[in-house]
Amino acid sequence: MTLDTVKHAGETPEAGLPWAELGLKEDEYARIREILGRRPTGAELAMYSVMWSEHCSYKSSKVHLKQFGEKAPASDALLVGIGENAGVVDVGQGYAVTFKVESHNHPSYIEPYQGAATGIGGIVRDILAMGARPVAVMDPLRFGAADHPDTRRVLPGAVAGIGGYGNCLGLPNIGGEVVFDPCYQGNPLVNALCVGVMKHEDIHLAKASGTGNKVILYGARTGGDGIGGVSVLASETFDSTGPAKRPAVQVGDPFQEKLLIECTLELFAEDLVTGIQDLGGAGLSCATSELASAGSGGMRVELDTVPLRDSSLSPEEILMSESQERMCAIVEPAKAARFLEICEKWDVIATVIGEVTEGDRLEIYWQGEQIVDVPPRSVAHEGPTYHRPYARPGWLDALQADDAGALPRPADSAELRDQVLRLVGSPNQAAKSWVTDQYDKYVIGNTVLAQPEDSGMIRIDEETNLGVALATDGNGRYAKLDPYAGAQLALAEAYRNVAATGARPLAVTDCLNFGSPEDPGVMWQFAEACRGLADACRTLGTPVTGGNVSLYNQTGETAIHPTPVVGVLGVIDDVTRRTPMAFREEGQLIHLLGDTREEFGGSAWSQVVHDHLGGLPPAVDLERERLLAEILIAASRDGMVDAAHDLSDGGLIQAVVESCLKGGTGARLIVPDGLTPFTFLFSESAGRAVVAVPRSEEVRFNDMCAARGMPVARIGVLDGDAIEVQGEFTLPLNELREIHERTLPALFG
Amino acid sequence: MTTRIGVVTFPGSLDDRDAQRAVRLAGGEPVALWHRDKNLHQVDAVVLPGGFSYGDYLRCGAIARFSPVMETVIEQARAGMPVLGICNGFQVLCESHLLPGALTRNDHLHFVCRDQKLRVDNADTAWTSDYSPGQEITVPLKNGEGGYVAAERTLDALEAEGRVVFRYLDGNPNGSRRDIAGITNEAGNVVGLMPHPEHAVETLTGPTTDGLGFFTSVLKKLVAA
Amino acid sequence: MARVVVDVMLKPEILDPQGQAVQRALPRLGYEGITDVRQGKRFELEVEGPVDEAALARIHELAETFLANTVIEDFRVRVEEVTAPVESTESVTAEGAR
Amino acid sequence: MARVVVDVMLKPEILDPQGQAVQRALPRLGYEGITDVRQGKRFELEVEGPVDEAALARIHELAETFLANTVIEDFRVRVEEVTAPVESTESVTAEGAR
Ligand SMILES: Nc1ncnc2c1ncn2[C@@H]1O[C@H](COP(=O)(O)OP(=O)(O)O)[C@@H](O)[C@H]1O
Ligand SMILES: [Mg+2]
Repeated sequence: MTLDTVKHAGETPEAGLPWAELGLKEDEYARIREILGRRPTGAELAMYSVMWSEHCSYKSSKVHLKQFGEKAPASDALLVGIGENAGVVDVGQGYAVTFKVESHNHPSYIEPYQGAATGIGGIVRDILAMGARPVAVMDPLRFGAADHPDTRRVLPGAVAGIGGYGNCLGLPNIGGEVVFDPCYQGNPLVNALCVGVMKHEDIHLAKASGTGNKVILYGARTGGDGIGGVSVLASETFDSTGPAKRPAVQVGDPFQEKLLIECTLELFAEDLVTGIQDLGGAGLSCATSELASAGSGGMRVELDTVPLRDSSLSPEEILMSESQERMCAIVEPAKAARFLEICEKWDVIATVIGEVTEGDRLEIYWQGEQIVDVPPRSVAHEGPTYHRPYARPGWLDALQADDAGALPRPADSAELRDQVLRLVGSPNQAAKSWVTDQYDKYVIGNTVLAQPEDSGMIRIDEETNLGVALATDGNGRYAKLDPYAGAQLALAEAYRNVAATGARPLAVTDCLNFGSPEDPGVMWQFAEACRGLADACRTLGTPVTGGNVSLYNQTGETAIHPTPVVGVLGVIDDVTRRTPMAFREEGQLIHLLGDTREEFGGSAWSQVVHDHLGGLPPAVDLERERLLAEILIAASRDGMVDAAHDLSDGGLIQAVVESCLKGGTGARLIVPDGLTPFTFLFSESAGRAVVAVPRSEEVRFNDMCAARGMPVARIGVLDGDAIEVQGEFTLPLNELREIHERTLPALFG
Repeated sequence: MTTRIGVVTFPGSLDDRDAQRAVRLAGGEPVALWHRDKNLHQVDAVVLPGGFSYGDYLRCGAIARFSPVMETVIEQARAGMPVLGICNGFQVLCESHLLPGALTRNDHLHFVCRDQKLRVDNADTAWTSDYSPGQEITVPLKNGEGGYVAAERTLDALEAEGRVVFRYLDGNPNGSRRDIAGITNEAGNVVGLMPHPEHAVETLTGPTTDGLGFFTSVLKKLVAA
Repeated sequence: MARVVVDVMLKPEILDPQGQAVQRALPRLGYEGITDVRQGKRFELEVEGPVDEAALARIHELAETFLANTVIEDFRVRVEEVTAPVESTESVTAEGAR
Repeated sequence: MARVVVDVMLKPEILDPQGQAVQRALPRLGYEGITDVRQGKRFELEVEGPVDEAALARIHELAETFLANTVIEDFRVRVEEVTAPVESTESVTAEGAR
């Protein structure tokens, strides 16, 4: 086996390299040669190919993502913005919060348990790398049709993996989503969100500075995980006798990650870390090049010092390995001994693999020979940028013209009642406890609200009761009908969910799940969703702090629905005043906030009853969303409501059923003047919520709404053990509960 | 002088801070104990908290049992020191043979997290004297391997000697034999259970405050001693 | 009645956190000289009727599609020599190394 | 270098929910004639030096105190005939029933 050193590359300029197999385009390869002034070595090629991949370089998406920064609203709260491992938000009292959502879609399809588990592991390390203690996770999920055999394989595995990893890490799961739609068959979406808390002064960044500082790799040993593509290099070009195929599957070790968390937090506490980066996609290639690129100097790494799980790995494979549970830190020489001591305390393997150098090159050595000598920025931050063509798809006009408002509506009260039952028992609207009961929501002892609630809420400070609330939402059906509006509706819903619990929305993270960017129609959806989200964030004053793009979620020509998943973080100064969603107290009055219109495009009703998708999604009114949030927050602060639940998929009846079942109290509803019972129950107009108002507060509450110009209608009263829609039907709570709760267990056992 | 209650942290312990908080809220002084340290630092009682010690990879609690701190805990427990094992801590106590039986995979094979109703069948142990016999309490339950099993004659003996301390009500969540949620040793100083009383000590974060009684029980007993 | 055993082990290149946890604990327990530990699953299937080629082929298929996750695991099917029911600890001790 | 295998199975009187789950799924998958399934663990220990009586006795003790919980599990220790590394799925197929 000949080692492809820099020297060797210089001497053999014409040697053929498998750049195409590694996914590089001809002009990209030419650019690498130009940057280096010679052909790349195998190791360099491996680094460039993976760092310039769509996943790492955002080459198709970044021209559109730019808007999140350019249009970002002025916000005093943003301490660290887009570009770092995760954004950091000031939540007051000296605390900062960092949060981010990421996708692990493809790995979760191949191996649901490990794919989903390592999705949690990866996002947790991102949060840890910012200097924060991870305090909670969430899991927005999308699967194919609920009764499709592959869903029976993917869902239980993914849920067990999320639980298996998150529970073992000791992070409460405080919310998420479970959505079924045939468009996700073969392309399930497993997104994972983590939130962490730190003091302002603890913020850490991924950058290597200070000549002579040590580069320390710590955590798990490096094995052959997730390096499928790069083994081409090892097997075909340089070492034809090597193992032909490496596993693309990464296996997680949550115990190792738990040790990594505790160890890293102790390293932070003793101020031993100058710069830090987690190892995720692209492994050491990414960590070393990003650390060096963001820092002032260069970096020299002795690759053969990396502790291996599999001694047969080639240097290229070591650079590419995506073995989990590893971190890379930059440490002053005087602090290195103490650093290693703390790692030893936690049984974490730590190795000095190199140091920060004077120059501006990233140099990697293997058995004394130089195999990489590159400008790190060219690898990490100056990858290719594509301006991919995009065009509004031709089919959209017909889809939008196919108005859901024209679908047959229930003919009488009996049919209306029947459709309500079908709705609340449909997989998307049914109770998700089969999933969420597999997640520990109590660990750490700071969970104030968790599923099923509008948002998860975590106490940050036990003395002052400062807390944060988080919700994630995304409706691919709306986005399919109109990606600009769909992205805004996703934001609006998450924002509303946070406000419903009494917290003030502050900042946004997003995971943009789309089909192939090489399809101009998909690219248009992507561009529209970005534009919509950026515009809405500006209006609502909530900057995007970070996120993730997942493209190529498609099988053949068929892409998933465009699915922007939006996470909103809010702050609440006193978690004891949280507003839960349960309707409990008989006699309290139910008020509906907002305007109800004839809006059924993309609705749950149109899907469940007519298997239909067409028309336009509900109208977006961001000023109304902001006003609604102010009302909900003020009502929480002044103790005017005992419960609140936002309206989204399934409309009013779905929300009332959920709140009544949670609180164990029934309701009598009266259809307001000017609305048909059907529209009242099933419309999905945005900007609405229901609240339970104690009688003693009604006047004050109504006055507040009137003063602020918020439409409000008293629609009923909490009473008995059934939901009665006056003049239409009565549904006993136990019948509703049975139908709402049996669906997922019946499907997944 | 406050009463010192040690809470052991094994690698992979998760509910250790929660147990410390519960001790504090009950009026005791929590003392963090480290798995590598044999010294119990003059604590008056010990809590083995929930979590996944050593990843729970071999069997839950199997590796933790051999840690240095457990040498002293086992010795002191035999000498009468109150020891409470919660969830993973219960598993460690069984693996250490301080309590009989074993905890196996839930019969439905899923991890389950829910609020669980229990009956206190023995209100005479070091950790339950603040409850009344037959009292019903609700505390969180969260585990993947919580099915209590033991030989028939061991189960009969536990029943006969009144050593079943807690039983599941309203549905057995994991297939435990005879609905057993927690047991005690003959002396009544060592108690283990799968549910998590330390997560039911504040109305803000737990379903109830029913779990506080564990900690007030042991504090009273120690002050009286 | 015959017993067919299916052994399922993680592929050698796949991380085995369980085996590693056991191995790391060994020195503390005073065991030296064990250089690697892998932990896998063992299925014991009691089969009615003769275990002929066809039956074994079916079980092989079962192992491949259901008992093992061949993305990360290898498996092996074999007819168990011992046909007695699983030994109690006592008889195991007798059969053990002593 | 030799391999010692420790098989650990739940005692027959202990409920085996994993084995039962497999068994319950069999008819749905179209498998008949399998009357019982038990799922246990298989440990593969790579031992340095000769696996003599003394070494086996040590491993037996390790199994009894650590690898198995004899309250609920039985175990068996044996030296593995095959000394090659775990087979890939391909070679297993070859070794299988066909
Ligand atoms: N995969 C999941 N993980 C955790 N919580 C979930 C998951 N799916 C749904 N939930 C929770 O169930 C509740 C109901 O979900 P959903 O109806 O989607 O909420 P909403 O419509 O308010 O966004 C919420 O509290 C949500 O966080
Ligand atoms: Mg909601």
